[in-house]
Formats: sequence, C-alpha cells, structure tokens
Amino acid sequence: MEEKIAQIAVTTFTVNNLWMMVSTFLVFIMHLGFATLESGFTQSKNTVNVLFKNVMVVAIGLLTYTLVGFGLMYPGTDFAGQVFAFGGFGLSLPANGITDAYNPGYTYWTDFLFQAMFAATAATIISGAVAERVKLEAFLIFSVIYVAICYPITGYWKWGGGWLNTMTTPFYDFAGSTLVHSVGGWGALAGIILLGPRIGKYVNGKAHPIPGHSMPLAVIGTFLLWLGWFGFNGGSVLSANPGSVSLVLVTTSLAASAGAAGAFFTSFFISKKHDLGMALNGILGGLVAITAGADQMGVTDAILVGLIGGVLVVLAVIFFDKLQLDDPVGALSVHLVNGVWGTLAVGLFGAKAGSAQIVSQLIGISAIGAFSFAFAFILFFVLKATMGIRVSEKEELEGLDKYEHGMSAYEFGELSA
Amino acid sequence: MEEKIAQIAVTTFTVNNLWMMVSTFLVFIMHLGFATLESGFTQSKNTVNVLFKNVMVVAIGLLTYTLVGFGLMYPGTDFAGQVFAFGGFGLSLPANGITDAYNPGYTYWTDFLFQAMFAATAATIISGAVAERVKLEAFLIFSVIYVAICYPITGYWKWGGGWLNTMTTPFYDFAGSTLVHSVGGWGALAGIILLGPRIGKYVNGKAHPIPGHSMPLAVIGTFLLWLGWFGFNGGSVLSANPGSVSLVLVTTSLAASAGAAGAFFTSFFISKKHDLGMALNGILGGLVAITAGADQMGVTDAILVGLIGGVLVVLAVIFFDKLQLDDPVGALSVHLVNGVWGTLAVGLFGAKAGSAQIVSQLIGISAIGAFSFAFAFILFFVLKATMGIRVSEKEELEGLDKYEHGMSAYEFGELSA
Amino acid sequence: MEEKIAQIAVTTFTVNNLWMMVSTFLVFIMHLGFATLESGFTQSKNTVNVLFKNVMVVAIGLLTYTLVGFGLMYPGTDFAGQVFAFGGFGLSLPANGITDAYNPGYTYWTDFLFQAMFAATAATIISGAVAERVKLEAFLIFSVIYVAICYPITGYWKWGGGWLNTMTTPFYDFAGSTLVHSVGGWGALAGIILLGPRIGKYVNGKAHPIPGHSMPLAVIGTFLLWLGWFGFNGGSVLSANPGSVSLVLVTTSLAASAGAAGAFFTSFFISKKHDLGMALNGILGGLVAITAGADQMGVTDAILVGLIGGVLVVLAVIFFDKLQLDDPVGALSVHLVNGVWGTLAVGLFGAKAGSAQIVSQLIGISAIGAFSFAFAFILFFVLKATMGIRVSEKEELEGLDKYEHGMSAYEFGELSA
Amino acid sequence: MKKVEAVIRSSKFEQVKQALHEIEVNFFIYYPVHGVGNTDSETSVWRGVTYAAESIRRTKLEILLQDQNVEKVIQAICDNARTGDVGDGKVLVENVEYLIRVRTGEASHEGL
Amino acid sequence: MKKVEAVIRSSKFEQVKQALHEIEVNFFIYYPVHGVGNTDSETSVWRGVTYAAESIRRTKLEILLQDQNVEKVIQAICDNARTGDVGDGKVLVENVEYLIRVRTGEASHEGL
Amino acid sequence: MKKVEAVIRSSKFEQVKQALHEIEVNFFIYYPVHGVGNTDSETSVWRGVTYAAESIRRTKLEILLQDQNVEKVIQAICDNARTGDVGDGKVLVENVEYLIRVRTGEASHEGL
Ligand SMILES: Nc1ncnc2c1ncn2[C@@H]1O[C@H](COP(=O)(O)OP(=O)(O)O)[C@@H](O)[C@H]1O
Ligand SMILES: Nc1ncnc2c1ncn2[C@@H]1O[C@H](COP(=O)(O)OP(=O)(O)O)[C@@H](O)[C@H]1O
Ligand SMILES: Nc1ncnc2c1ncn2[C@@H]1O[C@H](COP(=O)(O)OP(=O)(O)O)[C@@H](O)[C@H]1O
Repeated sequence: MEEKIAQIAVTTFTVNNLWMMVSTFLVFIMHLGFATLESGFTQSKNTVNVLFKNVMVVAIGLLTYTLVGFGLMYPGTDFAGQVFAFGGFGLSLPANGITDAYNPGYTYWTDFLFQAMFAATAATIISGAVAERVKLEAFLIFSVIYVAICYPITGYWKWGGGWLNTMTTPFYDFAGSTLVHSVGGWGALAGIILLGPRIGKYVNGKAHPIPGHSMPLAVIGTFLLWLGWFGFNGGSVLSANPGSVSLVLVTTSLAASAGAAGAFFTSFFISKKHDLGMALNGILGGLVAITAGADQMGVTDAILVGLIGGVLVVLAVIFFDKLQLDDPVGALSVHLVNGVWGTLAVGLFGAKAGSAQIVSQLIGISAIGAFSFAFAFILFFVLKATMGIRVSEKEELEGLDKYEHGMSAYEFGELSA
Repeated sequence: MEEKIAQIAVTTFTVNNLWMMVSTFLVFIMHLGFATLESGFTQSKNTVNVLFKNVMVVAIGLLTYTLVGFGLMYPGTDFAGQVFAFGGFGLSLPANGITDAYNPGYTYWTDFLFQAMFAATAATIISGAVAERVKLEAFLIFSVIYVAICYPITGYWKWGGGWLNTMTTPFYDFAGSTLVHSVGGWGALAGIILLGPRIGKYVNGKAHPIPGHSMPLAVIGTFLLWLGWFGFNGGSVLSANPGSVSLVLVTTSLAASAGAAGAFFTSFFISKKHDLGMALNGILGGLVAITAGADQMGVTDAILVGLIGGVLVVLAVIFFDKLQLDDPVGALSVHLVNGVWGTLAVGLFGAKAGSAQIVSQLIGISAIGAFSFAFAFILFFVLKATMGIRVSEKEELEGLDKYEHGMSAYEFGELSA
Repeated sequence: MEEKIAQIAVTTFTVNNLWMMVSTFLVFIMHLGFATLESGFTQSKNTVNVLFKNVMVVAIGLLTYTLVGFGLMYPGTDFAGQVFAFGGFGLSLPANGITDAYNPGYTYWTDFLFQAMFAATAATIISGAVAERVKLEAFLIFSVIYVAICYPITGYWKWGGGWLNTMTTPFYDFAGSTLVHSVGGWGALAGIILLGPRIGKYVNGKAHPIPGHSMPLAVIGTFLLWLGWFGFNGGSVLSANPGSVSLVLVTTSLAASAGAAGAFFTSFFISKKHDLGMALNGILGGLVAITAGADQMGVTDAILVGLIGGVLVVLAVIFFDKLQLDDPVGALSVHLVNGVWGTLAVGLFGAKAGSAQIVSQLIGISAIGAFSFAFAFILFFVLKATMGIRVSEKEELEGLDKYEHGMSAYEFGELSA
Repeated sequence: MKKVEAVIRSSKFEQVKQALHEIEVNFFIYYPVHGVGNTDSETSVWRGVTYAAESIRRTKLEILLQDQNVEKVIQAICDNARTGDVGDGKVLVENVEYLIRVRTGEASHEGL
Repeated sequence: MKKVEAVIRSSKFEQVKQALHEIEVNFFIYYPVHGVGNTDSETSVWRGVTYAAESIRRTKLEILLQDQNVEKVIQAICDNARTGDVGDGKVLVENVEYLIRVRTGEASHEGL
Repeated sequence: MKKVEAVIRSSKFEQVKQALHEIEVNFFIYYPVHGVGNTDSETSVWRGVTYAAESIRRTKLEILLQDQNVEKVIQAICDNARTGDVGDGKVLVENVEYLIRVRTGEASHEGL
C-alpha cells in the first residue's frame, strides 16, 4: 500500500519526463527544419554548403554544450542573481539526478538534452543569414564559441537564475524570443555587417533578388519548424501540466496562423502577388513572436501578436534590403525583429501586461542584445582579421559546393540526359 | 495522503492529455504530408501554387475554426440529437476546462486544437483535386466557408451529438472515414465537376496522362500521412487507454500495408508495371478505409478492409478517368470512394457488423454525402458565377506559379548552367 | 479508495505503453529516413525503383511479421534457451494482453507493432546495398523470407530468450547493433557479392564514383533516422523509466554527434574536402555503434564509441571500394562494420566491460553473423539460379525506373522548357 | 539538307508538335532554353522585391529536313506558335552538309 | 572547320566519350535533349493509364573539328552509339565559318 | 546573317549579359551545357574517392546577328568571359540562311 502510494510520485514524474523527452525530439527536428528551409531559400550551387553547416552545427553544438555550455548556463542554485557563473566542465549526474528530487519535471539527462537542442538553434539561425558567402571553417569556429560561451551566458541571466531573473519585476521570456531567437538574430546581424552582401545582390543601390532554388524544401522546413515549436514552447512549461501545455500549444498555433495571414495580406498589398516565401516567413515570424509570452496570452492576444509578427516580417525584409543588409533567408526579419517584438509584447498583451513589465522587457532586450551583438561582432571581426570569413569571389560565383565540398547537391544528368 | 491520492486523478488526466497532444502533433504533420504529396503528383509549373494553398489552408482553417467552426461542431450537451446547433463564436475556456471535469481525456485547449487540425484536413483534401486550374482566391474563400460551416455541421450530426448519434442504432464513424474524408471527397467531386478537366487531359475521349513532377515528394507525403494517421485514428480514442489505442495503431498499420499490397497487385495486373503512384494511393486508401472502424476490427478484418481499399483505389482511378473527372492526385479514389467503403465496412466486418448497422451506415453516408456535396456544389457554383473559379487558358498553360505567384518552385539554372 | 489505488497501476501502465507507442512512431519514421537517404545517394534514373522498394518493404514486412515473424521471434517463455522455436501463425491476443499482466511496459498490440517496425528495418538496410541493379521481384521475395524467417530466428536467440540469452555471461545487445543492423549488413554483403558491382563502378581496378542525385534528400533521411533512433534505442528500454530512457537518449545523441565529428575530420584528412556524404554516414555509424550498449555507457564512453564509429565508416567505405564490393549507400560501412564495432564496444566500454563479456559478444557476433550471412547467401543464390537477381545491362544503363516502373522520378520539363 | 531551329513559347510546344505530326514531320529534338529579349512583361517577386524576369523559358526545336519541306514546316510552326504578343520567338534555317544515321551508318546529303 | 552534332542514346554516352578520347578528341560539349521519333516502343504508366512516351531522353554532342578529322569522329560515334535497334540517333555535319578561343582571343578558320 | 555560338563559364554569364546589353544586343538564348576539355583542374569527391570531374558546367549562348555586328559581339564576349585560366571557352560563327519572326511571319536574310 505504502509502496503503491509512492508509485504515484514516480508515475507523475515519469509522465512529466516523458513530455519533456517528446519536446526534445520536437526541438531536434527543428534542425532539419532549418536545414531544409535555408537550403530551399538559397541557390543550388551552395546547397551542399548550407546543408553541411546545418548538419555540423547540430553535432558540434551538442558536443560543445556538453563540454562547457550546460555548466555555464545552469551553474546551479548557488549562483543566483549574478552576471557570470560556471558550474564546471562536462556532465556529471548529480545525486538524485534521475528522480523528481532533481526537478519534478524531468531527469538531469532530459534537462541537459532539451537545453542542448535549444542551444544549437541559436547558431543555426546565424547560418542562414551568412549563407552563400561565409567560409565554412570560420563559421564552424564561430558557432562553437557562440554556443559554448555567448548563448549560455545570456541564457544564465534569465533561465539560469541570473540578474535578469532577480530584478524586482523580473524580465520575462517564456521560451526564448530573446534568449534564443534574438541572440541568434544579433549574431546574424554582426555577421551580415562584417561579411557584406553577396556579389550582385545590390547593384547601384537597388536590391537585385537572388531567388532560392526549391520552394518544396522551404515548405518542408517551415512545417517542421512549426511542429518543432510545439516542443520548443510546449516543453518550456517544463512539465506536462495539462492546462499550461495545451494553452501554450493553442497560442503557438494561432500565432503561427495569424503570422501567415498577416504576411499574406501585407505582401499581396505590396507586390500584388501571392508570395509563398513571405507566407512562410510570416508563419515563422508569428512563432518567434509568441515564444516570449506563449503561456501568458489569451486567444485574441496570441492572434494579435502573431498577426503583427507576420506584418513585421514583410516590412522588415524590405527594410533590411533598403539598408543593404543582405540576409538570404530572412533570419533578421524572423528571429531578430520578431524576437524583439515578441519579448516586448509580453509587456503589452496578456497576463503580464503593464508598464513595469514593459520596462523590464526593454532592459532584457537591450542588455542581451548589446552583449550578444558585441560578442558576435568582436568574434567575427577577429576571425575576419585572422583566417578570413569570406570565400573568394571566384568561389562565390561558381558556388561553394564545388570548392569547399567537391560535389554538387543535385545530379540530374543521368535523368534527363 | 489524501493529497497524494488526489494526485492519481491528476496524473491520469495528464497522461491522457499528453497522448491527445501527441496525436494533435501527428495530425498537424499530415498537412505537410498533403502538401508534399499533392505537389509531388502535380506539374512543376504549378508547384508554388499547390504549396501555397496547402500552407494557407492550414493557417486560415485554424483561424476559421477558432472563430466559428468549433462552436458549430461542438455546441455542447444541451444540443443533443438535433440537425443544427451553435455554441457561440470564438473560444472561451469553460469552468473546469483544464481539469478532468471537462473531459477525462483532455483539456478544453487540447480538445480544440485536436479538432481544429482535423477540420483543416477536409479542405486540404479538396485542394489536391482542384489543383492546376483553380483560382487561388476562389479556392481560399471556398475553404474558409467549408471549414467554418459545412464540415462542422455534418460533424455535429455525429461527433457533436446530433441526430445521427441518437438514432436507435447510431451511425458509427470512429475517426472520420465519412465525417472527414468523404466530406472532403464530396467537396472535391463538386469542384471537379464545375471546373472541368485540365487542358489536354482528355483528348478525343481518351485520358492523356499528366505525370507528377516529383516522386520523392510523393513518397515523403505518403509516409508523413501514415505517421499522422497514428494520431488521427489513435487520438480518436480520446484517451491514452493502452488496449484501445494500441489496437487502433495495429489495425491502422495493417490496413495501410494491405492497401499497398492490394494496389500493388491490381495495378501490376492491369499495366504490367510496378506503379509507385498507385502503391502510394493504395496505402492512403487502406488508411481511409480503416478509419471508420479502426477500433472495431480484428487483425484479419483490418487486413481485408485495407486490401479491398487498395484494390478499390486502382479501379476508382481508372473509373473516374473514364468519366472524365480529372482528379490530379486521386483525391476522389482515396478519400471519397474509400471513405464510403470504410464506413460501410463497419457494418460488414468487426465487432459492429450486422444488418441494423449496415442500414445506419448507409443513412449516415447518404445524409452526409448529400449535404456536403450540395453545399460544395452550390458554393463553387456561386463562386463560379461571381468571381470565377478557373484561371485563364494562358495561365494554365504557362503555369499558375508564374502568374499568381511570380516565381518558380525550382531554380536549377545556377546549378547546371 | 481501493479503486483509486488500483488506478495507480493502470496509469503507470498507460504511461509506459504511451512511451512505447511514441517509440513505435519514431521507428516507423525511420523507414521514410531510409527511403530518402537511399534515393538521395543513388542516381535519379533509379529513384522510383529505390523508393518503391522502400515503400513495399515496409508494407510487406509488416504483413509478413504478422503472419510468421512475431511467432518465430517471441514464441513465449516456454521456449527459453533454445535455437529454434515457433509460437504459431498470426496474432492472437493472449489473456491479459492489454494489461500490465502481459508486460508492465506495454500491451500485446504495442509489443507487436514496435517489434514489427524493427523487423522491416533489416530488409530496408539491404535494399540500399543492392540498389541500382537488383531485380525488384527477386528483392521483394528475398525480403519477405528474410523478415519472416532469418531475422526472427536470430532475434529469438537473444531477445526472444534463446540460447545467447541464457549463456553464463549472456550476450548483450541492447537495441540491436547486431540483431538488427548486422543482420541487415550481412544480408547486404551476401547480396553485393552475388550481384557484383554496378556497370562502370570499377574500371581497371579503380573505383569510379557514381554520385548520388540529391543531397537534400540524403540530409532529410539522416535527420529522420536520428530522430527515429530516439525510439529505436529509447523504446528498447521497454518502459518509460525516466532515468534509463533519458540516459539512452543522451548517449544516442552524443554518439551521433561524435560520429559526425569523427567522419568529418577523417574524411577531410583524406580528401581535403568537406564531404557531406561522409558526415551523414558518420552520424549513422555513430548511431549504429551506440545501439548495442546505449544503456550501459557513460557520457565519455558514448562519445568515444561514436567517434570511433565515425572514423570507421570512412575507412570502411574506402576499404570496401578496394575490395570492389559496390555498396551505393554505404550500408556495409554503417550497419555491418559499426554493428560489429558497437556490439564489441559493450565489452570494452561502460558498465558491462570485461573479458567475459568480450567473449560473449564475440560469440554472439560470430554466431549471428555466420547464420544470417549463410542464410542470405543461399537465398540470394537460389534466387539467382532460378529467376535471376540482376536486371539486364540495357535496363541498368537506361535506368530501372523506365523498364520496371514506366515512369521517371522527376518531370521538370514543364518547368524549365 | 536543312536544319530548322525554332525558339518558341514552351506553352505552345504541344500544339506545334501536333501540327508537325500532321504534316508527317515525326522526327525532331527539343530542349528547354532561356530566352533574353522583348517579351510580354513578366513580373516576378522574391521576398518582397518585384523585378522583371530577365529571361523567360522557351523551348527550342531542331528539325532536319529535305530542302523542299522547309517551307511548310516553317508555316506550321509559325501558325501554331503564334499568340500575337511580343515574345513569340524565331525560326531560322541553316545548311547541313550531310547526315548519318547511327543505326546503319548510312550517310545522306538530302535527308533520311 | 566543321561542327559535328550527334544525337545519341544517353546510355551510350559514356562509351562514346571513351571512344572519342581514344582518338584524341578531348574537347566537346554535350547536353540532354528530348527526342521525338521512331524509337524502341517505351510504355509509360501514370496512375493506371498506359501510354507511349512521346519523347525519349537523348544526349546531344557538339564537336568542333578540322575538316580532315570529321570522318574518323563520325566513325567512332556510330560504332559506339549503335545498338542496332531503332532509335540510335543521328549525326550531322555543319560548316563553321570561324572559331575564337576566349582565353586568348585568337581566331582560326581551321580549328584550334 | 550569322549565328554566333559561345560556350563560356557559367559564372561569367551575368557579366557577359550586361556587356551584350551595353552594345545593344538584347536578344539571345542561352542554356546550360556540359563541357569536356582542358579545364582548370577541379577535384570532386564522392564518398571518400577523389576524382577529376570529367565535365564542367558551361553556359552556351546563341545570338543571331547581322553580319556587320559579329565582330563587336565577339569582342564583347571575349573581353567579359575571360579569366585567363584554361577553360574559358570558345566562340564560333555560323552562317544562317534566313530567319522568320514567328509573331509576324516575316522573313529576312539579314536579321530582324
Ligand atoms: N537575335 C536573336 N538571337 C537569338 N535568339 C533570339 C534573337 N532574337 C530573339 N530571340 C529569341 O526569341 C524570343 C522572342 O523574340 P522577341 O524578339 O522577344 O519576340 P518577337 O519575335 O515576338 O518580337 C526571345 O526571347 C529570344 O529568346
Ligand atoms: N529529322 C530529324 N531532325 C532532328 N532529329 C532527328 C531527326 N530524325 C531523327 N532525329 C533524332 O534521332 C533520334 C533517333 O532517330 P530515329 O529515326 O528514331 O532512329 P533510327 O535513326 O535508328 O531510325 C530521334 O529520336 C530523334 O531525336
Ligand atoms: N572542339 C571543341 N568542340 C566543342 N567544344 C569545345 C571544343 N573545344 C573546347 N570546347 C569547349 O570549350 C571549353 C573550354 O575550352 P578549353 O580548350 O578547355 O579552354 P581554353 O579555350 O581556355 O584552352 C571546353 O570545356 C569545351 O566545353
């Protein structure tokens, strides 16, 4: 009898942990989403390169996060309220790491893996923005350091219990509009500035489109990212709590849908065509925007946040083109702009809305933005000064696949020849 | 102690809700399955258009179902046994909406999202059938209205507790062979009739094949649909009940496999070639067929229902071509014919077999068929008379992508040039 | 009260079964992973053929395993310690088959479906190795027999409770490095030997590369396989035990990542290019290698096992090319070599390491290797002598799609014409 | 013997093919090409930027003919490839010195 | 100088290429084309409908040659592209006025 | 009238196109081809085996010109397609007997 009652706690723990594992799988599949989206939105002569970056970033990101990142981001409760802390290298199973004494929602291992899948996302966001011209080795080194050091530090500020979390009105970022997406977005901005645009992108100050090579890949990517977001946001509840998780899934889906609608109408208004690329970016914009407050919004809030996100994506794409910031896949518009918007929206809509919260949100956005932009800028700058970050003109024109990889993404010769 | 025991109910509710959320994800991914299947089975000059429809149908479908559909389909228990009922616009969390007092299997939010993912399916089914010639705006307006009004009304008749559910021998449709698939299929039939065939499809009364442009996309679509069906059927148990859900997964898988086998042999017999497209449609036919009785069938029943479904798909494709009903992706053969077959099979095989059940099944099939066909026909007819439902000949010949979207699905120029 | 307490056991059972169902879905999706990986790594003139095999192998595999395989592999506890046993044809729900009296982790139906998804994997592994030249009918017949008889017999030796499981130091193979992957790999080897290389692969003793036609498909395949492996390994815990399952997920992910890193460095060292195909194979090599001991390894063990797996893949690909064993997708290097390596690694790393274990591992590897290679060799040999196993030279040169299927995988004519 | 090369709208290809078959021209090759030129303005859109497509998709046909058949083939192509809008394409005639049929090795100066 | 154009079965391309290399013809271009004509009947199937493929995949080669080399190149192509079945393709010879090498700008009437 | 055919590096195509537009050559077609020949050695890798790519991707242009314009077009192409490395390609000039504009049916021996 006693034993049976003890089983209740175990079973509850098992359910929560199961949900967190499922969320981990969903976040994992976002990496395939990024790989397909980014390769679909870029040229076929660079497809192997884009895919290679996305594959290696996951692998290297996981290993790096194992070695350093996890210890930096979650140093433990002894380090609350600080700016920097480190819990040690590598992983070591704490006492009770596999029972609910560690956390009522998940084991130490689940915790690590869920967080590690998140971490690799930030680097992957950058990979799209610098695509078609960045040197592979330079990018991989950048990713390792960014995932190992920058992302965990700002992550610690909030999720690890650092200073942003211990302010009077704590900064709020439910699942990472700022901590993940903007951090990726600021890194992307630094990279774009230091790399410069692709050859031929801006001629006499006018943007000259370089269409992506495969819309089916882009659509596969977007759907997989939406799917993955169920785990990204839903898993951020950190337990299988039925009410909280299912609300988060609803707000996430409605924001994505509203984002599509917002981008659909805005882009049709601007170009009189039904722009598939913008609709896809609109979905992603809505998803990024809802991420900061997915558990705080009602149905109408979520739709509004997503709708505005979708409109913002379209305007931002055009705006960045005006500034000649060449972003092949729209990473800035999706992750940076909507990361900021979504974080701010927590102060404007939903349960936490209020002026104190707005101030806290602005503090968080600025502090994390400043730190991660500066970090990325310096890191890219050092790489540029030393090994170089951009491929040769010849390589860029003939395609990175040929020179860096010695292969083509497609061989249809046999087929149609 | 008391508290711990109370926890049992909460944990049980959490497990059930977790399963329903997983099912929701699986049904969601069916939309990617439809997008890839339909674009694979159509020409590359229309690929952006096909993808665009599939993306927007999900987004718009979710928003529409939020606003109207859910209230029409599940008006609440006060409206049992009727033909039409409406529970109000929008979503509003009922008291106890996030505890097992709402439903032992899921929260209000999970309920809504699971149902909303289903709803969008019906419109997506139609999108394949009318592909390569339908006007985008007309189709989107059709979808909004169909998902908002027609699908919820017939859905209410059975699942919402309406008259088909309160007959002496209630009509039985476990997961929607009729309520979802046939409803999509009848809408598709109406669209096909009013649109007419694609230019060049029937020359002098002979069918002239228009091959799809990518078999890999079609295969990806079929596997994702099969995967999604685990949630479509498995989630229709409405709880995580181990025995029921796992039986449903087995009958679903075996029917899909038998459908592949049935189509494989039938098509080889007819054409002496191993027709991949038919094998894929056979899988889908088997899946649609088992849907109505997935929880009522034994192993052998499931195999027979699927096998016949696979044979029927092949014969139906040929039959519809004889009638010059041009259905680019086989939506009629898969969803309409097997929707009807599967619903009927509940009266012939498995636990519910019997003449009273056969009669009830026929009543349900006919009533829902008549309503949804008439609804779709009138709706398409009005759209045809007003804004027009078909693109110009020039647009159709040169491809919808160029005129409606101003882009191509693929740009391999850079690669092979 | 009593009733509520009884509910604890039911709920616990429900959670465990839920996890096993999720694992089943993940293993199912591996089949799409194989389909896309194998078609990406082969020529576009044979794509329909490769896809067709992968689709039909799943369907036929499930039906075959229903009829014979499950009864051969899991004959029941009365048959412990033997070499051969048979529990009867077909499926029949045992008493208590849907309660935890059957098994605390899953129902009879879940058990069957999880195992059936595994079984089809072994045949699918072979399909890649014999691609681009094997006769479709011969391959399908081979698959049916291999899945129905060979795989279950060796599977019974260990997992079904046969002699390898009742040795003093039992052979250990957690999730099937040997029982699934090597069994597939040995079958592949037999097929490759009896078929001979593709025309033009070895000219004057030198390997002449025949590049695959689509790297995006190969990347999609690899990510889906990694995803599926979470269920393949995680599900092999046979319950949702939080500590065990989450550890397995971590070792699995780290081995995959380390495999990518191992292959990345090795192949760069050899060819001075960043070889995407090798990175993908490295991930798979790491996954196969960790499979035998995923629950016995620590973090560092897992990384080492995966790293060595990744290095081995690259060396093995080159080695098999030296031997003129033509393996279009690297099935031998991934599944056979790493299946052996991973099984052996259980004796070298982690909790079970020790000389007695090494001996047992060698016994298991050899016995199962000898049996399955001999079985496959004889079976292919008989097929070769009777119906023939290789297509005509003309068919091979012009592509199997044209002759066996009467269609092309891609039709881009409309697009670029 | 002559070689007639025609660059036409891809959407008109099926119709031209039928017309050629009707006048018993059963052998030819065709392939997709990009045409740069005066065309019906086609606006493309990519990520919010509207631009004039700098090239359009055309199909090129190559037909080997005996001299006396050139006239009617050109007529058939022009009649069937025409829409009347700018961008209908061009047909040109070149001289071919001689032709060999691979299967038999037989050569001809007039066509086979 | 002459231009030899050959339309052959794609499956014979590798063999023809080797043969050309053997007679020291190391420079040429090739590309895929669709051939309409007498071919070994190929039946295609799409969704249950069997139909004759209206075109087949062929590879076209273009080789620039000095006049005296034309003969042996044609021989090499015919010998190696032949299967003996209908549909083996055609080789034709055209006159080229002159040729310029882009790298150097040098022109020639005989070939480079 | 002449037909100028140029086989150039695909990466130089944009530059050549601009140059042609500058000298008012606004009409032409182009398509991708495989070039076999002396090229800057490109090593490819497939599954651990390094090999010399046996062909490279080139773009072929076809431009119809009045005789007097041939010279300057060749100049423009050569100037802009040149990198100086082996593999820059070839330009050749052929004679065209006459040309018909599909839209109007008008024929010309000098060009349109
Ligand atoms: N001088 C030329 N050389 C090669 N191709 C040409 C030439 N002139 C036109 N074309 C091709 O023919 C197509 C249609 O020609 P265009 O002059 O635009 O239309 P139209 O003949 O109706 O005036 C162009 O897109 C181009 O591809
Ligand atoms: N008059 C022609 N003009 C252009 N291409 C031709 C012509 N005749 C034949 N061909 C091409 O050569 C291919 C083979 O020719 P065909 O006459 O069918 O075979 P064979 O030469 O063996 O009789 C055809 O498919 C077609 O593509
Ligand atoms: N005789 C020829 N016939 C057809 N194409 C040729 C011929 N010679 C060269 N080419 C094409 O031109 C390309 C470049 O020529 P190549 O001789 O390699 O360089 P370069 O002219 O700089 O010496 C080759 O790849 C080939 O495609």
